[in-house]
Amino acid sequence: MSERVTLYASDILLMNLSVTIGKLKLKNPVMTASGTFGYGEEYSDFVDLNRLGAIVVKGLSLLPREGNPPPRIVETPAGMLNSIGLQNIGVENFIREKLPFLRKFDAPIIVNFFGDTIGEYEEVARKLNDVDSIHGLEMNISCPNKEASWKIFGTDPEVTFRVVQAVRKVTDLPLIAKLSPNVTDIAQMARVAEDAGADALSLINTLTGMAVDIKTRRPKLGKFTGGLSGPAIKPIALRMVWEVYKTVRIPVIGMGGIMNANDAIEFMLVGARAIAVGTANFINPLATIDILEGIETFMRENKITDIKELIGGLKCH
Amino acid sequence: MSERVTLYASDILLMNLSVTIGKLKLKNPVMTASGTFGYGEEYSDFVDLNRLGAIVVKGLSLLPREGNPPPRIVETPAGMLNSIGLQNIGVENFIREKLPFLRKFDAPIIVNFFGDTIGEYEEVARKLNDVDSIHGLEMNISCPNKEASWKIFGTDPEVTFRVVQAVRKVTDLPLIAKLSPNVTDIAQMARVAEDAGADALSLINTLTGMAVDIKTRRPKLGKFTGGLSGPAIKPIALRMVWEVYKTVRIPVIGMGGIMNANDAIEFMLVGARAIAVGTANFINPLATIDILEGIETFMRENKITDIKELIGGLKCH
Amino acid sequence: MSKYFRARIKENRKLNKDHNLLILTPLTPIKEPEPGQFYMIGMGREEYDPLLKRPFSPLSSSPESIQILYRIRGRGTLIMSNMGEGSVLDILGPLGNAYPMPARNHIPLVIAGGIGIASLFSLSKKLSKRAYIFYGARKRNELLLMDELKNFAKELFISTNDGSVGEKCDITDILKRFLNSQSYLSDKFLLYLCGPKPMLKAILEIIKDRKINAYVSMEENMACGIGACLGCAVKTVKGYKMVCKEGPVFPIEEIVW
Amino acid sequence: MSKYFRARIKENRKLNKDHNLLILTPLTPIKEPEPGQFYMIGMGREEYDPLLKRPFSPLSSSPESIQILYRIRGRGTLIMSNMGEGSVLDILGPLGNAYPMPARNHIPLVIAGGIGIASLFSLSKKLSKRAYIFYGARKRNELLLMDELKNFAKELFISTNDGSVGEKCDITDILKRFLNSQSYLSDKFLLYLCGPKPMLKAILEIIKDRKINAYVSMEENMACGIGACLGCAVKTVKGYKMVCKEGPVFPIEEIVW
Ligand SMILES: Cc1cc2nc3c(=O)[nH]c(=O)nc-3n(C[C@H](O)[C@H](O)[C@H](O)COP(=O)(O)OP(=O)(O)OC[C@H]3O[C@@H](n4cnc5c(N)ncnc54)[C@H](O)[C@@H]3O)c2cc1C
Ligand SMILES: Cc1cc2nc3c(=O)[nH]c(=O)nc-3n(C[C@H](O)[C@H](O)[C@H](O)COP(=O)(O)OP(=O)(O)OC[C@H]3O[C@@H](n4cnc5c(N)ncnc54)[C@H](O)[C@@H]3O)c2cc1C
Ligand SMILES: Cc1cc2nc3c(=O)[nH]c(=O)nc-3n(C[C@H](O)[C@H](O)[C@H](O)COP(=O)(O)O)c2cc1C
Ligand SMILES: Cc1cc2nc3c(=O)[nH]c(=O)nc-3n(C[C@H](O)[C@H](O)[C@H](O)COP(=O)(O)O)c2cc1C
Ligand code: FES
Ligand code: FES
Repeated sequence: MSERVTLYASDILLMNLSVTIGKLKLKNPVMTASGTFGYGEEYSDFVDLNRLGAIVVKGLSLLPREGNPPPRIVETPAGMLNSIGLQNIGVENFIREKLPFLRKFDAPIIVNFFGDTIGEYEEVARKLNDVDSIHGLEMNISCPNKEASWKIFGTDPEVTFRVVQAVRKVTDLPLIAKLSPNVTDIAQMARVAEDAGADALSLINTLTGMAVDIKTRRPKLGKFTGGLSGPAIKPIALRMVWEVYKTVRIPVIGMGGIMNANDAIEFMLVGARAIAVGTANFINPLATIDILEGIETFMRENKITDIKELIGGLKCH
Repeated sequence: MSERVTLYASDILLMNLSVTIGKLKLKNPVMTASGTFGYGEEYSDFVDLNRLGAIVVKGLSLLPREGNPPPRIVETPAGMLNSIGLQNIGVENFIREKLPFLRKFDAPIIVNFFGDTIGEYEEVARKLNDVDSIHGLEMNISCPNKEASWKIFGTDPEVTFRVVQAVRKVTDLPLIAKLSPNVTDIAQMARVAEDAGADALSLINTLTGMAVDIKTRRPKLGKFTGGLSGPAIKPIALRMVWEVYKTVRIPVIGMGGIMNANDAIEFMLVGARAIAVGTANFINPLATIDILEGIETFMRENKITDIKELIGGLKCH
Repeated sequence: MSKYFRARIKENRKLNKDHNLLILTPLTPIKEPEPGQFYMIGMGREEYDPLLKRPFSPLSSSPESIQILYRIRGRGTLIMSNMGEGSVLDILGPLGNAYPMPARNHIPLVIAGGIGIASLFSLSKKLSKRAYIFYGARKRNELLLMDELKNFAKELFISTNDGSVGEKCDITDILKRFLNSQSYLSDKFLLYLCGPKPMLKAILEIIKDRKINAYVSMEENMACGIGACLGCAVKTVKGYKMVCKEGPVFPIEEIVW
Repeated sequence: MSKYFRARIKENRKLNKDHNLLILTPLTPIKEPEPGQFYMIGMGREEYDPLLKRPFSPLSSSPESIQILYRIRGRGTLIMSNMGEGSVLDILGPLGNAYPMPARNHIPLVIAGGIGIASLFSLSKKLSKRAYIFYGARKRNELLLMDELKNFAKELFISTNDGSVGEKCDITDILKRFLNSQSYLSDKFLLYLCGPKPMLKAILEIIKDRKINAYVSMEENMACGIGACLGCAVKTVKGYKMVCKEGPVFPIEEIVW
């Protein structure tokens, strides 16, 4: 008996799932996607947060934001549109009200944030930088730039460079730039963010879309357009992660329609060092854990002892 | 009895489904999407081609093309990826072998075409321009540009302008520029194509994506990446058609995931003057006719006598 | 006792063209909901279309059996209506807040429009014989659960728009008459509302000058059901609130229409 | 007589863990297929996941009844296996070319690997008692339709990889022995092949020096099934050909492996 236990334990020991994102070490590659996992506590009824590779919280801004008028959500074929409008409680409320809970768990906390101006990005990052037990920052650049007639930051290479560089200067936390997929050349945007000093890249954010109610002739979303997520976008996300992986040297965090371990492994094969689970949380609140266990099973069945064997393991010849 | 018949006939007469695309008049807005309806004859067992608003044939190049290695098709959630690789019989074989059949029907024939160079675009357009019973040209600019290290024509505004202008100069047929959705700013590309002399725009072409077989660790498509089509992309397509409609004055032909009359009407409400049915043909070979009849039913039920009431009829206040 | 569980369809009874009664057997122990709370129900399938779970308020729910009354409205409920005995659904819940119970001196009035009765049924039962129930629908076959409601009600008022049963009027007309005739009790009435927006707005008009308190169960499209996605916002005087977590039940004066 | 029709499931019989027999009743008159032709079968649903139809070769097909033998391979066939009696499927076909029939002096050899038998079954029947049938599978329960095949065959050779029935070897080993023992008849043999790629390649090796003619039914992912999408290309010595239209049956020497 004791031998069997020993064997089993060494089996586990022999299977290494840890990955590093800059100087941040994750015990496994399964993260949550910002905005789909609240501030963590919402899912703590279902998920043992200790088991997650990292928890990425809902995007924060300097001050609380109200968000967009309803309806904010509409289902589409194998996907959903959201126009939450970046509603959030603001960085200070987060630190005061939400962080103490999260801090109790043995999972790195990565804070997603954004701003209307480069200055706001800097200020939020500065505030977060000084807080204990925040392990990384993810900057969402798929949001409107007040100083450039509300054009999306992340769709202009120059602006992307400037905003990432500005944030880089004010924080020494691992900095992840989250790329917008609504661009012609995702590899270019990735290179720019890398050059500006990002430690890692995450992609994809949602693709802009809309839906119309033909009876009322109105957009189904209160704010007319929204972000498409879910299985529908997975092929696009995979392609973009692959292009970015081939272009940059910093780690890539892949997301977009990951519903199960199979999907997660696809992302790792095209080069994702870690993956984030988004819309899937809504379909199955245990999705993160199911995916983690599915990856373990896959590794065991395929005698893969180190998850790094999967990362970028795509065969193209 | 005779009165009822008269009433019914006048009912039909009172319902106007015709739309104009430049100088081309379509008896109804239901077209086929290039590459999904072969050269028309493949579907003539199922569809009375006479009833279609227009038939858009598979994209032609100067010389026949072999296309890509298999697998060329893979299903994705609510969508499919294709990497046909623009296989086609070439413009001369088309004129000789396929056009005589199509000519017999009372539906305008729109020829989709492309080239590796601006020169090839010109040459194909010139050849098509002189042929009887071709009613319009649709230029596919979502294809690689040999003269710019195979970057996609339609992702660069300047190149788009030049190629559309070049074709414009050699043809007086109604010219439709078919836009690529893999761009940051679809409205800009639309404006450029309009400025270059296009009579109409069609969108969207497929979004670039991929899928991976985790057992073999290979891309599921022989050519690695392919174009995503089907219901999955409809929200993105609708948003793009809306943006373009608000930007240009020339007519817009909407497509991308249209499966039924509801979908078609959504596209018309956001501004599409005509719509094209693509992937839906594979799911239901009668899709074009079902959609046409569905639009008629919707108009009848909502007492809409002219389809133009729907075009751009979205309410946003 | 997990809030995420699977349940087997014991029966999926067609009540009429548009309504089914779903009887489920939970496969693991469940937490019993309060009146007003709801479940997010998924089809338990691998396919991704439709993708999201749908919210439903149980008529009753015990570890042995969950009863859901649903109206076939769109794709999700249509598919649900075709699911057979033995199929397994995956369910999240109970979720959201509950109807606050009336104080001893309150006179509860339950006002349901159409399928709104699904949410108010368990409340009516719990209020056994205390509540005046006002229940309106478009036509006879949309008035459901009548026998039970008669039992639960102190008095049951019925209307249909086509007059096929009950009075031919809006249920709000009956309510108005009732309130007028008993205006001296205004400060004792406590209203519980669930139904289509026009009904809710009409009732707001009726009660606003009378200082009558009312709770309303709101509806919004949902994704997560647990306050994580911020998708089910409803505008209130205190800013946006989440129907799934801070609701679905709100004091009516909080809602900005 | 439309090539696009609906058919009701009369029976969806589980043969074993991985295989079902589907018996369909066409709802409108249909065109009868030739051996080798196939149908594109859709789930007849409104949902878009899975999206595409799947190709299947009928065991038999008449205006009264279509029989499909299928292996549960991925999502589509898994869903199909859960569909109940009475469900209605939508079907396109018959599609593609057919196996050319042997000349009078030919000796037909039918060689099926696994579910490849589905495509060769109707041919075997039509060749009544003329064909030597070689049928290999991984294990006993993957060998199907044995009684019928025994009836149709001049002689039936069986192998399984685990030896649970027939010889424990690849079916190609038996074929090789057969051909060796009758090499004087080489120019009379006409082979019909359907099965996994390794089997087909092994057979190609065996026959290429013997000048034996062979037809092979190819498989590719399909979307339209009628030659319109150019999706089901297979490489041939004459360039890419479409499996759905120019195939699925090809002379083996045409295929570029
Ligand atoms: C708290 C709550 C309790 C409810 N209880 C019941 C009940 O007991 N019985 C009952 O019949 N109905 C109930 N509903 C309404 C029910 O959820 C919708 O009718 C159902 O989601 C429609 O799904 P569908 O797929 O048929 O419609 P769809 O085709 O998806 O859409 C039809 C309409 O339903 C609405 N809808 C779609 N998805 C959602 C969603 N995820 N959340 C909310 N609304 C949505 C949309 O506004 C849409 O206009 C309740 C709703 C809420 C919010
Ligand atoms: C002409 C022809 C006749 C066939 N006849 C039979 C038959 O009688 N019985 C039988 O069991 N099988 C038959 N097949 C194979 C059958 O079509 C596949 O097993 C089926 O499509 C798998 O679908 P799935 O959804 O279960 O698998 P998926 O989950 O979609 O994929 C599993 C595998 O099936 C293949 N596949 C998926 N979609 C298609 C498609 N549209 N066309 C072709 N292959 C696809 C893919 O290569 C994939 O690797 C035939 C195939 C062809 C080409
Ligand atoms: C409801 C919702 C809210 C989101 N909010 C944010 C956010 O605040 N910040 C951010 O960077 N991304 C946000 N996202 C994007 C997700 O993090 C993720 O990039 C995207 O949804 C794709 O992954 P998925 O398909 O797995 O959901 C949000 C997505 C959804 C669905
Ligand atoms: C198999 C296939 C082949 C296609 N070939 C072409 C083509 O030759 N030229 C072109 O402009 N578009 C081509 N397209 C794009 C379609 O015309 C259409 O723009 C796209 O599929 C979106 O519409 P859908 O979602 O309705 O299919 C092709 C699409 C598919 C699926
Ligand atoms: S449904 Fe996600 S917050 Fe309410
Ligand atoms: S499946 Fe479309 S050409 Fe064969």
